[in-house]
Amino acid sequence: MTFEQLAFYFLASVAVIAAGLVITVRNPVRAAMFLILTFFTVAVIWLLLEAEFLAIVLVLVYVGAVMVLFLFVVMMLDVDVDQLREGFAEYLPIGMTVAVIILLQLVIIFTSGPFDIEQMPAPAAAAADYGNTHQLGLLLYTYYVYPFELAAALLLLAIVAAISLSLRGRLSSKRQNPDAQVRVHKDDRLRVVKMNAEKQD
Amino acid sequence: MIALSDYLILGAILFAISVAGIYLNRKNVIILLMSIELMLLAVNLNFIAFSHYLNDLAGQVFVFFILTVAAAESAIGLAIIIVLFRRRHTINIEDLDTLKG
Amino acid sequence: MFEANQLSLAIWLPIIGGIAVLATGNDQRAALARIVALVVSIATLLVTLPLYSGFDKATGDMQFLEHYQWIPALNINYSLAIDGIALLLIMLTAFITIIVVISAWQVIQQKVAQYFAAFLIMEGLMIGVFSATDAILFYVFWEAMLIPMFLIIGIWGGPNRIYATIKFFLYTLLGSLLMLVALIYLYLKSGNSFALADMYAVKLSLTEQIWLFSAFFMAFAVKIPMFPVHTWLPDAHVEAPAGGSVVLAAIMLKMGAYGFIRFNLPITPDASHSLSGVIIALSLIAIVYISLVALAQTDMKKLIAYSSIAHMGFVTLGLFVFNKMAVEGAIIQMISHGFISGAMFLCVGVLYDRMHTRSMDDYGGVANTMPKFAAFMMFFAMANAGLPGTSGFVGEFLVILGVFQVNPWYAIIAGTTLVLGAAYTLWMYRRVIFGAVSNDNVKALKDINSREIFFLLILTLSVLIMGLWPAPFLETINASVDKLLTLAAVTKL
Amino acid sequence: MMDDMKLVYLAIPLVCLFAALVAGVFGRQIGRVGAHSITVAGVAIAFVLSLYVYLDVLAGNTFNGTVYVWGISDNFPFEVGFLIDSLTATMMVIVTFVSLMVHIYTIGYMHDDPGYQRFFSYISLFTFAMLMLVMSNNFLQLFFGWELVGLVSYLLIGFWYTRDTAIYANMKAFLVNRVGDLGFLIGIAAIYATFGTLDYNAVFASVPEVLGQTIEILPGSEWSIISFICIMLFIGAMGKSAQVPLHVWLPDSMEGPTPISALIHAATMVTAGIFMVARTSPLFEFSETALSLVMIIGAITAFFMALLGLVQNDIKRVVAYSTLSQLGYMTVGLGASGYAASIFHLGTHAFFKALLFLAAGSVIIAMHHEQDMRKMGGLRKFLPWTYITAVIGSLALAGIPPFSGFFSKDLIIESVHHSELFGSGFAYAAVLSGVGLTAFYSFRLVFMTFHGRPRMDQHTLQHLKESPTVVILPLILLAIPSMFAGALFMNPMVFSDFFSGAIFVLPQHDVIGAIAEDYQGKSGMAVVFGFMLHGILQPPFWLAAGGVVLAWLFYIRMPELPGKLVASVKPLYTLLMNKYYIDDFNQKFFADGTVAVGRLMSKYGDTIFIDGWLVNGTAKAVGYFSRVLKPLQSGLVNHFAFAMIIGLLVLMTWFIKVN
Repeated sequence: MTFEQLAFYFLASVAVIAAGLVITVRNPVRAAMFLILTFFTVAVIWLLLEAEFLAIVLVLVYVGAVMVLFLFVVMMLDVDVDQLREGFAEYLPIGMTVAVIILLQLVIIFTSGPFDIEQMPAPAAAAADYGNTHQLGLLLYTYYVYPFELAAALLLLAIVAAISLSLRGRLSSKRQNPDAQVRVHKDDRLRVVKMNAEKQD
Repeated sequence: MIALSDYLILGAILFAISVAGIYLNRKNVIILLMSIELMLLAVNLNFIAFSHYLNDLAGQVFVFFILTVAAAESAIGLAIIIVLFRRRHTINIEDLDTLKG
Repeated sequence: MFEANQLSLAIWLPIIGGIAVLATGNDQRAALARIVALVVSIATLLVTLPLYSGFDKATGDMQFLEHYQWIPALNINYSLAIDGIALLLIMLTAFITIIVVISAWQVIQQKVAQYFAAFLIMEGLMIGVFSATDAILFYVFWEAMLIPMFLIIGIWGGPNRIYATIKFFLYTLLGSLLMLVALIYLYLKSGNSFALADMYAVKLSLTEQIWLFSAFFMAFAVKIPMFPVHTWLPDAHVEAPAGGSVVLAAIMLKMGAYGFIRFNLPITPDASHSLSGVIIALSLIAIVYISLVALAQTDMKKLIAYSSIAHMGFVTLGLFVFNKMAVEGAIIQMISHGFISGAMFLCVGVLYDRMHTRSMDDYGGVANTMPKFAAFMMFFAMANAGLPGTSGFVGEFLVILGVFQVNPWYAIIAGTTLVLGAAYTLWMYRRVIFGAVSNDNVKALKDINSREIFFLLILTLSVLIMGLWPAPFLETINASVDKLLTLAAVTKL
Repeated sequence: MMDDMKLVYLAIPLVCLFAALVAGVFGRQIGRVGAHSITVAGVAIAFVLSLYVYLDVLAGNTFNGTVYVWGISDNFPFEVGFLIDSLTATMMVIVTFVSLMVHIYTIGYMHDDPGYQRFFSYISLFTFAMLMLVMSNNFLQLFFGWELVGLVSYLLIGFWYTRDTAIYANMKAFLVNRVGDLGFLIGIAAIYATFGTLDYNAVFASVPEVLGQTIEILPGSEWSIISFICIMLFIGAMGKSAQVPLHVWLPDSMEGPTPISALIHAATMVTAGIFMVARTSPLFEFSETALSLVMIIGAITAFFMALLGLVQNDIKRVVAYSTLSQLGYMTVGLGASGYAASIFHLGTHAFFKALLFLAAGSVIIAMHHEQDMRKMGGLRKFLPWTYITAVIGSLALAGIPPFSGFFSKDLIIESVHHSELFGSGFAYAAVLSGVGLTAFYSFRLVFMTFHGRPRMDQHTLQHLKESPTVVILPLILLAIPSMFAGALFMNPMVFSDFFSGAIFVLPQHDVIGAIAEDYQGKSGMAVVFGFMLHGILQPPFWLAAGGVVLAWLFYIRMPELPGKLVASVKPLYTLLMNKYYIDDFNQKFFADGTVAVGRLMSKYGDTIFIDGWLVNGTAKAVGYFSRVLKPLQSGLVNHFAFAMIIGLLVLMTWFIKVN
């Protein structure tokens, strides 16, 4: 067993156990923590696959930003955990059944031949001056430049959407409505009432 | 050497776990979102493994985009959860059945 | 430049004009919206005039051809052309739109710009339907036309408008989807061409023809509407504002018959012949049965709607006996019905504006307070009953003469409209207009103003001219009908 | 010269139309005087020009030409044109003369009516329509005029549109006429299908070519095409000329103002059917079936309607039923191929019946719009002119020589006598007994109205006075031809070949020729006197005289007799009073029945079956299935997710199975 294999199996088992804990622990904070652990281990596995850039991105973006966001939210909301756990056991059998069937099927497919080491040997290690980030950058900024721009726009949109969704304006704040102000008409402001003069008693 | 199938099976296990997570935590939206993240992670793993074994960077580009989308999705998803909690004081999915036919 | 694209001009001028009307903004600038709408509608009529003067009546071929690529991948083209039949219908459309704009001048007070814009855009789309010679272009115009009408009924309609619009929309959509299927089938059969001329040339077996005929029939029969798919019309008319009813009755119903002329007869001639018995039977049922149903109505608009169905029965009857006189009569009936039904709905609109009820029981003795109106309505009622000297007579007369040559019984059954048509029209007239003043609301009625006189007078003159001298109309369609009958006579087996 | 005449022909109807339009559209601006001036002037011009045309035709000039092409369909030009011959010219003179009289009379009769201008507009329009009808040279234009007179008749019966009875009557008139028009239109269609043309002369010229042709209307029974055409045309005539069973509208049409009853419902429009049959004599002559039908229908009308005239108490209705009966006479004459006699009777009848109606109108004015004869009596002292003219009219109607009605009626009776067609025996009996009845009811009218002791209330009695000059003048002008027209025109119109260019009679049907044989070689006055002498010796005269005497006996001598007689034949009287229950039957069966069927169809066909079952049924079916499937949509996100995952599972399983 080479070091790589050893590392892989170790990391894989950590990832699987952590993932299992994500879905079973009571406390959402802990779940988030285990998810972070999963991400970390998987990032290292990606390193084994020579995807250094994405491994770093996964750690920086996911662990650094998204999971922190998760933690914020979990802590911000005063959630009654017990109530949310109701029926956990009730759905255990069916959840496990479906998961196991899916797993079995996938395993059957993956071990059926074409993905064996014989059929698909690992590529030779890259040259010393090979830069995964460099190559990815070349591809992203040339061939995939439009999707890349779109992704950027999507992120911007997500920021705007998230802010506008969660921004709570004060209901009592007095604001101007310029549209209505422009459209206002003389008759709306002033009413000339014609009436006969009445004698005061 | 580690076979491609090993990576794929790892991905499959992670995927299956996240499926089970969706079933088990059917009330807690946050855990649900986490399960979805886990699922995406499993898929990403597959992409990168294929990219490596086929020696084609397109797979990694794809992962890059999936990460982008997933980040955007979880940002908005969490924002929605906050708004939801503010309105309903719960994040129990079973209370959210306005789409009921 | 305009010489080459007259048809496009007639289509897009009102559409762009309609958008311009929309741009005038909200109801505070309603006056501007009205004027722009009137100018655009008149300009459209002026644009269609050169079509008539430049039209070569001697030939039945398509004229004023325009052809541009639209979606080359599917061989869909923006191609326009008209023959005499389409020409008359286009001019009718432009004419009626002006009337509608004038008639809505003071009546519509809410969302004015949108109302006029809807009509102008619809006008352009309807002209598009009449001039498209590419099946997909036709289909696009055909479906797009529904949207403004849907909005007109749905926004400015009566209390039960939602039911009526949905019924209207579903009915027509059901038919037109089948038409799309038929068009795609023909596209595949004709070597990937949506051009009507290519579809005319396709060889088809009788079974294929019958299927295609049925698909087209569903689309067009709903539109006409023929018995038994007619029940959307009374509801739509009842709920529509007066202008909507006018356009619906005057032009939109003609599209169904126009579809028969453009699609069923030339594309599936053998099926048309073998199924003509069914169509004739349905037409005769429409004439007799619907007239009887009309007798039972108490709602004026419903009654006129039913009378429209009965009159359109003459159109389908005339088209499917394959006799030239009958076909010409059917086309004349289409034009004439455009004037008369439009006028009748406007008359009801005039009353509705004042009384806000369409039930005949709420009226009685209107002639006492509105003598001028009573005179106009008498004229249109008589035209509706097919009195000679009005346009209503010409079509019915030619159809009966033509049909008699095929089978006397058809003519006799169709002729009962002479009695029944007069019965329901005059009964309505009697209950609404004649008699002593029945209640205080009638007593307070004011006679029609000069604007109302103006548009009723224009329609009166149109009906009279067409009734006393239909020669120009007949002359325009003569060669086109010859061509149509030639196409319908050649077997495609 | 010819072009000048064309202008004249064109001017005759158009001047009436112009006057009608001016009076109708600008009635308020030109005022009452303006309205009657322009319309009277219009009709007067038309009358003078018609006379000129008549003289021109007498001089031998006929005309047949197109005014304009109405439209070309199927390469056949439908034309609007004029055919001017002796028949047309005669009709033109009659129409314009009676119309002129009525116009003048109306000035007095409608003096206080708020719809004065409208009325003048209508009657001028009517004159135009009637002229278009008689001057036509083709069936299309004939139909145009035919329908247009129907329209004006509708408008005029409903002139007082606030009266329920009036607007009931006008709709009834229009619809019953439309039933006839349906037949007429089918007849025209058959003519076009058979001859390929609608032009009179072209059609008549090719009649012999189609004699053998048949048409299969009912499966298995072949009809001669000519018979079919003629019967259909005659159905049209039955509507317009009020023949049984389409006569029901005419008595009700008396709801219109009296001048209208005179002009439209006595003198002109109702004779359009007679005119049409005479005009199409070249067709009818070749169908003995049709001629027999015409004769039998006419005979039924002549006799049974005269019976109804006996029991009416409304002065106008008596005259109306007498009109029906006289129209029956004319129809019988047509059926016997005595076209000339019928047209002759049409002319004399136009004069004396218009006279009677106008006289009745004069009485009605004097009685303050009371029309019940039981409340009249003794009026001759108060209304001397009216009385004299009414008596002249009644004498003419009763057929007492030398008044005009005698000649024309006797000619018809003689024609029937000579006819050998199927049904002529029955017809002869009917018209013969009709003569007695006619004399009886017309003098019953005279005696009840003008003689005896006054039965009106005091107020009316004190205000009785003779009508104004504008009313009396037309009475006198109409009384003159009522007296002399028969004697003057019988020889030149009937016994000469005056109508030979317009009316066609087969030699074997030539009843007029048979009558004329007796007077061969005699000169004008000798023929008239010979005919009178001959007539006095015949039963019709004695029947007429007997009728007059009986009326005198019943209503002057022994006024208690009618009551006793009525009591003794109570069922018959009830039957007559209810007009043979035909109106009730029509109302119940046709009118109410049709509406009831319409309601049923509307309710069960449209509302319940199509809308309820088919349309809403489809919607309900969709709704039902959606309700069945609804629980699947729990609205819970995780359920959606479960569904997705299970779907994924299934797809994957399938994928594995395939590979």
